[in-house]
Amino acid sequence: MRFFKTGLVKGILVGLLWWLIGFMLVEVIRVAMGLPAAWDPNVPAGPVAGQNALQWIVAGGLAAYEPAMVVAGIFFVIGFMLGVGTMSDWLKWVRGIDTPMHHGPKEGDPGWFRYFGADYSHKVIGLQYGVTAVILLMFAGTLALIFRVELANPELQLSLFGANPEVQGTLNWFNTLVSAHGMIMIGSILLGVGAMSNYLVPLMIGANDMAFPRLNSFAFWINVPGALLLVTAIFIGGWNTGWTGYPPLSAQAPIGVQYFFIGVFFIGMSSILGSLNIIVTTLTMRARGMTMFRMPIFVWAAFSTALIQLTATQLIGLSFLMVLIQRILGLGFFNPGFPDITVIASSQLWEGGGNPILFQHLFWFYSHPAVYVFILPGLGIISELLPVFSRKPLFGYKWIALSSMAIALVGFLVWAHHMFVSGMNTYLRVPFMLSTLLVAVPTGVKFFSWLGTLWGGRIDLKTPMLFTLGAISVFLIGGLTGPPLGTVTTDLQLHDTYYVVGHFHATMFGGFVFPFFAALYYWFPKFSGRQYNERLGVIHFALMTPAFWVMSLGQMLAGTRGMRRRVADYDPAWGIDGVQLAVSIAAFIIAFSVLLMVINLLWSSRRAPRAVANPWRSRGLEWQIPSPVPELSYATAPVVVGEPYDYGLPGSTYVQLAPAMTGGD
Amino acid sequence: MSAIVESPQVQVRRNRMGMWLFFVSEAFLFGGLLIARFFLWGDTRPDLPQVVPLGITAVLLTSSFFMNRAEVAIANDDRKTFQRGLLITAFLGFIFFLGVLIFEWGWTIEDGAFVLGNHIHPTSGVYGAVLYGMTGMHALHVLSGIVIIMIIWNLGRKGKFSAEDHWGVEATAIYWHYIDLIWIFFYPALYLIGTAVPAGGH
Amino acid sequence: METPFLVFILMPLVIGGALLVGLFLLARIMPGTGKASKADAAAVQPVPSRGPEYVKLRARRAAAYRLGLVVFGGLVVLSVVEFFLASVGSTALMFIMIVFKAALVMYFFMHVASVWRTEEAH
Amino acid sequence: MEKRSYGKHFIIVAVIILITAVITIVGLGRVRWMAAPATTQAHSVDALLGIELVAIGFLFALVMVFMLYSVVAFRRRNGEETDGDHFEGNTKLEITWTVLPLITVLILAVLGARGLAQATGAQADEVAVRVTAFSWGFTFGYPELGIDATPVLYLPVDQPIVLDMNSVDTDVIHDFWVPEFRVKQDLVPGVPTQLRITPNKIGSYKVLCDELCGTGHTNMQARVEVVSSSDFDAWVAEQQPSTDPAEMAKLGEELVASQGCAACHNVTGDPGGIGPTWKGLFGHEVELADGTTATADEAYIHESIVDPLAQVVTGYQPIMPASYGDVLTDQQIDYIVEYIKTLH
Repeated sequence: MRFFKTGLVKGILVGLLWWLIGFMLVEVIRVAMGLPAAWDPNVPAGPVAGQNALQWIVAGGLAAYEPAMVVAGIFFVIGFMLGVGTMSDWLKWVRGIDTPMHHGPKEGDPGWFRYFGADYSHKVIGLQYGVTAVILLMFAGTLALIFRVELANPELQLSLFGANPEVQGTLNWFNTLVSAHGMIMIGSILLGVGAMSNYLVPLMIGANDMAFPRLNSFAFWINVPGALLLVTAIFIGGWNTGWTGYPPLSAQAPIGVQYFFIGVFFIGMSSILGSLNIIVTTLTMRARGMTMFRMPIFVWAAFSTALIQLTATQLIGLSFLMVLIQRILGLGFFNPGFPDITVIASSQLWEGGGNPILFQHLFWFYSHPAVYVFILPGLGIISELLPVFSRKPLFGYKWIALSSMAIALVGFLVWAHHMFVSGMNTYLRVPFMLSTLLVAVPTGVKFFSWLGTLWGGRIDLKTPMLFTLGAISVFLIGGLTGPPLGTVTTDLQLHDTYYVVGHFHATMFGGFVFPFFAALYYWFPKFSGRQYNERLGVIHFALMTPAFWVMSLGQMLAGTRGMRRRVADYDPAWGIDGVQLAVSIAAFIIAFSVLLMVINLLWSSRRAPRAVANPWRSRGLEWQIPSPVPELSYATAPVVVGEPYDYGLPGSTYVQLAPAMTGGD
Repeated sequence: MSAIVESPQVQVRRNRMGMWLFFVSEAFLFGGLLIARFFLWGDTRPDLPQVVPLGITAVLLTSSFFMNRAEVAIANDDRKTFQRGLLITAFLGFIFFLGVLIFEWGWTIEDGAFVLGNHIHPTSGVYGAVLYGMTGMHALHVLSGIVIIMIIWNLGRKGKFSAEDHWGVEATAIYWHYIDLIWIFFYPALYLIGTAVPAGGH
Repeated sequence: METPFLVFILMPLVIGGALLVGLFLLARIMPGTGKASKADAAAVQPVPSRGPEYVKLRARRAAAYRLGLVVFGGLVVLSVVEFFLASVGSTALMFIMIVFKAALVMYFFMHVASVWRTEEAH
Repeated sequence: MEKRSYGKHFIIVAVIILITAVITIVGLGRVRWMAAPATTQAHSVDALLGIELVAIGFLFALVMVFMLYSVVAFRRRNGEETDGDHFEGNTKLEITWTVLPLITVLILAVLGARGLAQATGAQADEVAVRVTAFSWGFTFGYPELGIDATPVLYLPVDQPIVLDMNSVDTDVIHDFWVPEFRVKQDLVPGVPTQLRITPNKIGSYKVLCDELCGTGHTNMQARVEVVSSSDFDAWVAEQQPSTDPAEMAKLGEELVASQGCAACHNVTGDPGGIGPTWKGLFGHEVELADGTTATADEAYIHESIVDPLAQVVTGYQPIMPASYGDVLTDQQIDYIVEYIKTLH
């Protein structure tokens, strides 16, 4: 089987080997220092009578192994990266061997082989990102379905993984599922954003690849061990902290939280490196004649996104790292009372003083702008597709472009609106309320400009356009339900209720999921060379959009009535049983419709009729070259001579693919 | 199958921009640590001996000077000074690293066991946490810097790099200066700013 | 004494040491990379060792080294001043010193200006 | 391509938007969003939410109608291959829809700040109540009335209350939320917080923890009784320490129920629980994890509650939270011991 020779498999095998090395390293050092190793009979390491292994892990039994597990987790990532082969060029350079850039599959390998290993072409990497994103999306969605079954009725019903529903085990599993759903979805969205940026930005600006192809490959592959660790975390005790991982709870949570931290850390590293690549590519590799204000609007969105990712992501890595070392070393950043996890019991100097609120400041400094990381590319996709399917210029191009930058910048100043009731200094509430509400202004500009684009067009309701319009309607719900959370007064009631859940899912679906699906359908002919099944696409839309409205509005209603976030049970007296059942059913419909899309795209990529080169009559640069894109996208350097969205202006062209031009940059 | 050939100048320009973007990104990491320091310590600091930190600061500053000298040397075709400068830099960096680990953190060997001297501990509340967290994160960067310098030294020994083509040296140099730059912020924040709070009961 | 020691001292030393040793071993073992090959040596541009070119080169080197020394001297002076100014107890003053030092390092050592310079000037 | 006139379209759209907006706003207003309010602070929250619902209804109608109308009126007819009208934008319009939302947002911010001041501002003649959260429950103390720790929050109606809140130092972040009271506040270890309420409706409510606090988060709640001031005085008089064993055992049983002890310790003698059963515990020998034995007398049970990890019974994980010593008073622990004595 050739599959077992792919970089992916090699990465996992080498990663596991390194995992073992890391684990043993710590244990050997412990033994050498005269400390009991983890397998020492005096360490309460094994299950006690009446416990099976899973119950033991759930009860925190792995805690004795914690330092070894943490080091092993980090070693696993290093080993995976070495095994997958994405660092081999750098290691050769370190040894003084020249490594000329190589594009295209290796001689003798089948075409699919390169998709499972390190490959430097941005088109391959973009598809790798996309497929991984969809896999993670389906995995995290399945987790949501499990706990939606629990929530469809009041009282506790599910007995998960052998945990006894009579005791707290079920609740721990419930919390783990909620946390894992949140964080793996976020990972999936980050990968989806990476897919769109990586595949589209070089094509749209007329470049043949990203500025740093090797770094690009590295940035993709480090997501894979990160995601694997996140999934592993569920099964080594889980973590009951929510995706936010607030200490002191995360400092006391089961050991799964450590793999959650490490996984997020490396996915964040991917964000940083990938966005660095996007920024340099956008700034230095545009085609001749493409000024900043002649770039396709999606490139603007990707650029603003990259600016946020590059800077803010460090803070989530830092905040999780601080909890991680607080757990294994006892550095008391967030522990006011300093519980008895100290390794050096004799230490009486400068006791205590930690502050849990510091974590929330550091955490939200990333995690709020992260929301704009998720939605800005999606809004860019909406702005990109509307002109094509309305056959009209984008209304107010510069305003939309600059509103992306404005959202990115204002997004840095609003983090504390997640902390209105957290116990931070109360006088900070009003300025953060004002800055939060200000985000509505550039977002409103986008909405009105989209309406201006639609007005008086020749609107063609193909599947990508349907999803674009669906995205506008869903994002509208998400946007309009924001101000009640942004104004402190109403937030006092709504904070941390299901209303927030409804609002957040509306922004995520409207800002990412719908546009991402639109993008998948729209560029499907570009990367596969075939046309998807239109009827299945329309059915997907017709199922998903109403189901989502029911789900989101139902969640909000449940929240205002008193349903809290992240609880497995609720009071039947609130009269939300029917709403909860409807939300659960809607969730299943959404899941089914997504499955329909996956089947459609998989089937179409093999069996569907070949697509014409430019099925949407788009003016975009990427549609002027053959589909699927050849290995060298632009054999002749394109020259931009006009505006990108001049539909309906007779005689105008955007780009000339000049015959045999030399130079570039 | 065709390779995309860019002129080396263009690629160096991109590399340089990428390197600086990486610095901007890292600045947020260290900035977060500084914020933690001011959030948790306010205008106080632990009352620590002043001589050791001043000494290791001087060592790091000197290493930065030799790194600069090495880079200037290769840019002016002076291979001998280049190689020697790299070695001195790595050596001084290692001294700094050990200085933090052994003198600053106060590890000593007593009766065959490693113990902390009469000094602040990692578990000493927020003072220990921030001090060890910040110096530790910086030391990690110093360690990586030393490894990279040794790699560059080894490549230089094999005849790589010239006045025209020495991006690897330049990247290493600005990375090392960046580490120095971080310490320029960390050193006063940890040892000079704020009122010294004497140790509690021990 | 256990875990902090482990992570703060032994782990960095072990990992760093292993990396260094590994790199040296690789450099020795890998075929064709142990010593500078003749092709590599031939590729290196000849550096003038006498004549007017050499004099010019020497002058350029000396000027560049001198600049580094002057900046280093400035940093030393600033550091000493900073150390003694700490007793004044003014945080703002310390920040001014930090900014001065950082500006020196970034401008002269890190060549921050070269980021927005489009052409190479050696 | 000829320029079309959009006058007719604009008029139709405006009319539909108005009709839809009215329907949406009325519809949103008729939904029973929240349980009936029970504090004076609730007024400002409900009023602002009402204003926001009107704005939401109008903007929703505006964008949706505009979008759907465009899709219907400007759809591509069969076989049509022409492009739409070429207009790239309108700076005046863009400025208008930048400035108008800006003004709206500023007004909203002012309203929000005023509402915040009303909902959290200090009041005259406040009575202080101490709220302590732990994993996973609440205790309430009345320092001015000499009541140390009670599992149920009794509040006299129409009396301004200031809640001085804290989570146990070694514990995690919790939250105090009564949906009918409309205000909430986190309880953070090491960072004292405050919340002000004036209950104005007699009734029984529930405090919910609204900050994920681990395994028991779902069930972390406490009862709130808003009572008339005479009932409140009677309740205060009841809260004197009891010495009658039967009554102590009864109070102990209530405490056991409210503190969640039963989650791990059963009283049926069933051996499969997370912690040792209490049936027949008192007076018997127990085997400890370190191999020794101990007699389960008053002192042993007291210690096992305050410092549960000191003497772990063999066969059980040392996972009982150590926070009960901070949460329960000695008096209350005596009640629980008295209750365990009755379980033969």
